[in-house]
Amino acid sequence: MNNLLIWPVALPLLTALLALLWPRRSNWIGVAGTGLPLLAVLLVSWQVAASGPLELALGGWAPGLGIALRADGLSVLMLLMSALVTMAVAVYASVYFAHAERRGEFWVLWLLLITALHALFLSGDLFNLYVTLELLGLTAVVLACLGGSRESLQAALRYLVLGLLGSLTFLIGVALIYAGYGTLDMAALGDAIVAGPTAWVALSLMTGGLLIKSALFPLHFWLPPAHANAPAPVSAVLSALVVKAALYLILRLWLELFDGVVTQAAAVIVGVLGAIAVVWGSWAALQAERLKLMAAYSTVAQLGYLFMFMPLLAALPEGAGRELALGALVLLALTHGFAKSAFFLAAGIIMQRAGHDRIAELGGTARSLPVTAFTIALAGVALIGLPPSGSFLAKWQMLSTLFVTGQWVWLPVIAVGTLLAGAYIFRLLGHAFAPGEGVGPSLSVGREEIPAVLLALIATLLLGFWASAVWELVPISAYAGGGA
Amino acid sequence: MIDLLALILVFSGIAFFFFGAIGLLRLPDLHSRLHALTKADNLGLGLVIVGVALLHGSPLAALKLLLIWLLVLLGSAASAHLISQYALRRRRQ
Amino acid sequence: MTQVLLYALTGAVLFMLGVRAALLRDTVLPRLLALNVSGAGVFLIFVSLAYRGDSLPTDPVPHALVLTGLVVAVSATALALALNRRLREMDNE
Amino acid sequence: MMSQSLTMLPDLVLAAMLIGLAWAALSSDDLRRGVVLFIAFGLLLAIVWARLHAPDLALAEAAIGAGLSGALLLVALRDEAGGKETAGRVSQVSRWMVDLFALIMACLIGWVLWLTMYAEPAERLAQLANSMLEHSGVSNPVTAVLLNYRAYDTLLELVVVLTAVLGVLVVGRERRGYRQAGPVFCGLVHWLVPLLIVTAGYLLWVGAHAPGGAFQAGATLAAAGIVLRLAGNDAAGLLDGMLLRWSLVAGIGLFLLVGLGVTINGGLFLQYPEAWSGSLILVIESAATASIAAALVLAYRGGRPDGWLSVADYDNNREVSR
Repeated sequence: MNNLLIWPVALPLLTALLALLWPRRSNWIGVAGTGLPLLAVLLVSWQVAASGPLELALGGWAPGLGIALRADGLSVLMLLMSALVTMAVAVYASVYFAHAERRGEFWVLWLLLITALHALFLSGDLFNLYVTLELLGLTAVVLACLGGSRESLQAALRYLVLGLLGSLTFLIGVALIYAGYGTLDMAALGDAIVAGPTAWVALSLMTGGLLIKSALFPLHFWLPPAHANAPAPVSAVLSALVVKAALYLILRLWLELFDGVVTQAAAVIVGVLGAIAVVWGSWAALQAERLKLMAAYSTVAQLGYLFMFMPLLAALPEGAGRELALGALVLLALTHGFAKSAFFLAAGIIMQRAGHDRIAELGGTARSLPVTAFTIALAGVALIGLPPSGSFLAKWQMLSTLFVTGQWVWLPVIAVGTLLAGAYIFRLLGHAFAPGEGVGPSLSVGREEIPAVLLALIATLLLGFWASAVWELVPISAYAGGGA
Repeated sequence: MIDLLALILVFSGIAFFFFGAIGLLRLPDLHSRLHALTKADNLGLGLVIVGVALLHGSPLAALKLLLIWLLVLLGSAASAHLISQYALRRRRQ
Repeated sequence: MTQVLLYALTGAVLFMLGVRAALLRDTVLPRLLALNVSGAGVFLIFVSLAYRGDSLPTDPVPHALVLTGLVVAVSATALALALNRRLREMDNE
Repeated sequence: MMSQSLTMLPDLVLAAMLIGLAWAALSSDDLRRGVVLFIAFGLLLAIVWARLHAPDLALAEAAIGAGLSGALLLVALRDEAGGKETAGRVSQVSRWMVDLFALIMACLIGWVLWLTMYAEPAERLAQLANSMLEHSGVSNPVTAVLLNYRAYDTLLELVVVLTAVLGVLVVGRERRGYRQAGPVFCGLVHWLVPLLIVTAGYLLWVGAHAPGGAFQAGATLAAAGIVLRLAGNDAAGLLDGMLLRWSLVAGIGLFLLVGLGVTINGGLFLQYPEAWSGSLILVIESAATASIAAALVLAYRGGRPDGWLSVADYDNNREVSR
């Protein structure tokens, strides 16, 4: 039981090696290798919920000299999201890639991506985080260019180069931290870091690097082409999980390591960028002519909401109020993760049946692919933020935090963003439910449609009803600097 | 006394390197450049290595240094040969 | 201590030189060169932190981190070059 | 004062040369020139590492940073020759903005470094790492950090290498090989390749107590492969088919199995029993050397070899053999 925390990392890695050695069995190995870590993650979450944060000092060395893995409420929620989303997407991908020539390599890289995500969410060491960030970036790049088209290669290459710039910037921040505080262990740093030039410069460098990776306006330009041109299962995890990983790190740094260093001014800058991202991304999604491009722009917008929480969180003193707001942020991130992956999977199904994803020519989708159309509608509910979805509750909490902190200025942004989201979703639904022959006739429910609709149901119903669990888990913190 | 000798050897070796580099920059064509560079560098390195071996004093280290010199000799001879061969082939084309 | 500071500052300058070139260039190979120079700057900062004068043993942790970073940098460079090459092939087809 | 500035002189020269070379490499419009200058920069950096008492890094930089990166960039130049280079215009204003930004950031980073250097005699982790050395199973502190204290980092780093190589394999087919070399080069290769292999074995072995280790050894072995390929051996000494897959997997697989294996009698992940740690580290390093060398050579070959079959190929083979 001591080593519980290594299993979410070790299992996908081990199965990735098996998939590399037995390419012909890779479909089975891939799905099993996604399912086993899910079990491990469920065990970890159960432990954390029952008995508080977990720590594993790798190699038996005291954290500081060695590396510690840590699981607390925030990381468990991210792990659960990534394990559930990857499970559903893996089932979908086993159909999507059933006859693809390179499916052997796909499954290896897929399992390595899961390894990277889980390693990142569990890591308690700054340099180890750099390694996991690089691993995540490289696996995402290779998966994104599996389609092999010119556009996807070009987007993947740009993503790679920018990602390298981002992680180097993060690394120089880590170097300054090591220079100033002499350790890389995040728990020790949470106690040691005090406001001062070292902390400010290091934090801004690390945040800058992570903002590139999480595609905050104006550093978002690489995201739409990369996400829109990847194969559908890959787009789903890129949009739902990979960008969230960088966001998770920003949260960790701002709220727990550098708690007390972050100034309101810095938070407002990030919030303003987030607000611009919301409006610009939603507007671009409304203009988009292709379904997947629309989904990618919508990701830019939804990430903007998450960054708009920053000034709110910075304005609140540590305590119950801030935990409510943080819970809302996490809930919004989770809802978006499930909804967007469902959306991309549905888009992939439509693209496979119709051979294109031009929104204007999607007439007849609802008749020939009723389940998929239903998935899009459900995911749309969550993306707009209508009840009973998790994002509705999250936005509601966000509004009440606005009133508490008196930051009224953000109100119109939320209103405009929600209206625009409603507009682009209903525009899409209007085309999909219109009569027409855009998608070929097929009434059967494919195996690949089920995971998509399940993901959408999680986003709209489950997270809405079980939101209180999120708010209960978030305050369980492994780092002394913040949280509980 | 040995130290002084060693220093003289090292510095004269550096001087060879220096003139080799000047030759590389100033000489007109590829072959004479190669000639200047490889000759001067091999000799310069040899002098530096003898000097360093004297400074260090242990026979094992001297053996290692000698090995380094032989490897560099082999490498530079082969690469000079390859470069000039390539140049000749291009001229013929 | 001044040597350490000298090298650390050199590292900072190298990092920003690389970032600057990476932002200003718009083709892949020069950008990769720039990012590699940037990485070297970061590594130089790490290694200068590890150096504690000639008498004390150095801090091995930054050395190991830099070794890890070096290998990561080479891997990423190799991947970027392969992608770039495939794009070139597509251009020429 | 005089003696201080005299001992500083080599450092000043080195630092100035580093910056000068970097500037020259990055501002050159001729790509080939830039790459060659970058290789020179890497070699100079190796001297700096030696100067800062980091011999492990000096070896690694010369072999990996300058050597293999340089080789990769040089063959990439060969691809570049066919394509069209589009030199984009950057407006004067944004150039000024970027320059200003770079200047400010460099000053800020330098300021923080200056502050931390003079704040207090920094202890950091040096004392701890060196005092635990006797429990680590090796006497080279860098190897102790890499394969014991922070072995998890190294494991993930090997995964990074594997990912990058899979990416190279997925993207396209390998480059054309080179023509058979002439007698002089062949003679050199006959000497050089065995020597490189012996050197790699030596570096691997000596890494436990002196500068060296799996990465330097792997890079040296990869250099042997590259030399072979340049001499006309297209496979660059690599195995084919399933064996290639096994050699890519070996390092990570053994690392992971050892890490999990030691948990059986109650230890934590990667907590080697103290009596065994020296041998376990050597076993892991040997497998890692093979995997690193295979990966780096594949990266140099630049794509998937014909022997790298896809799942579809395997299916077809089975049908044919029936």
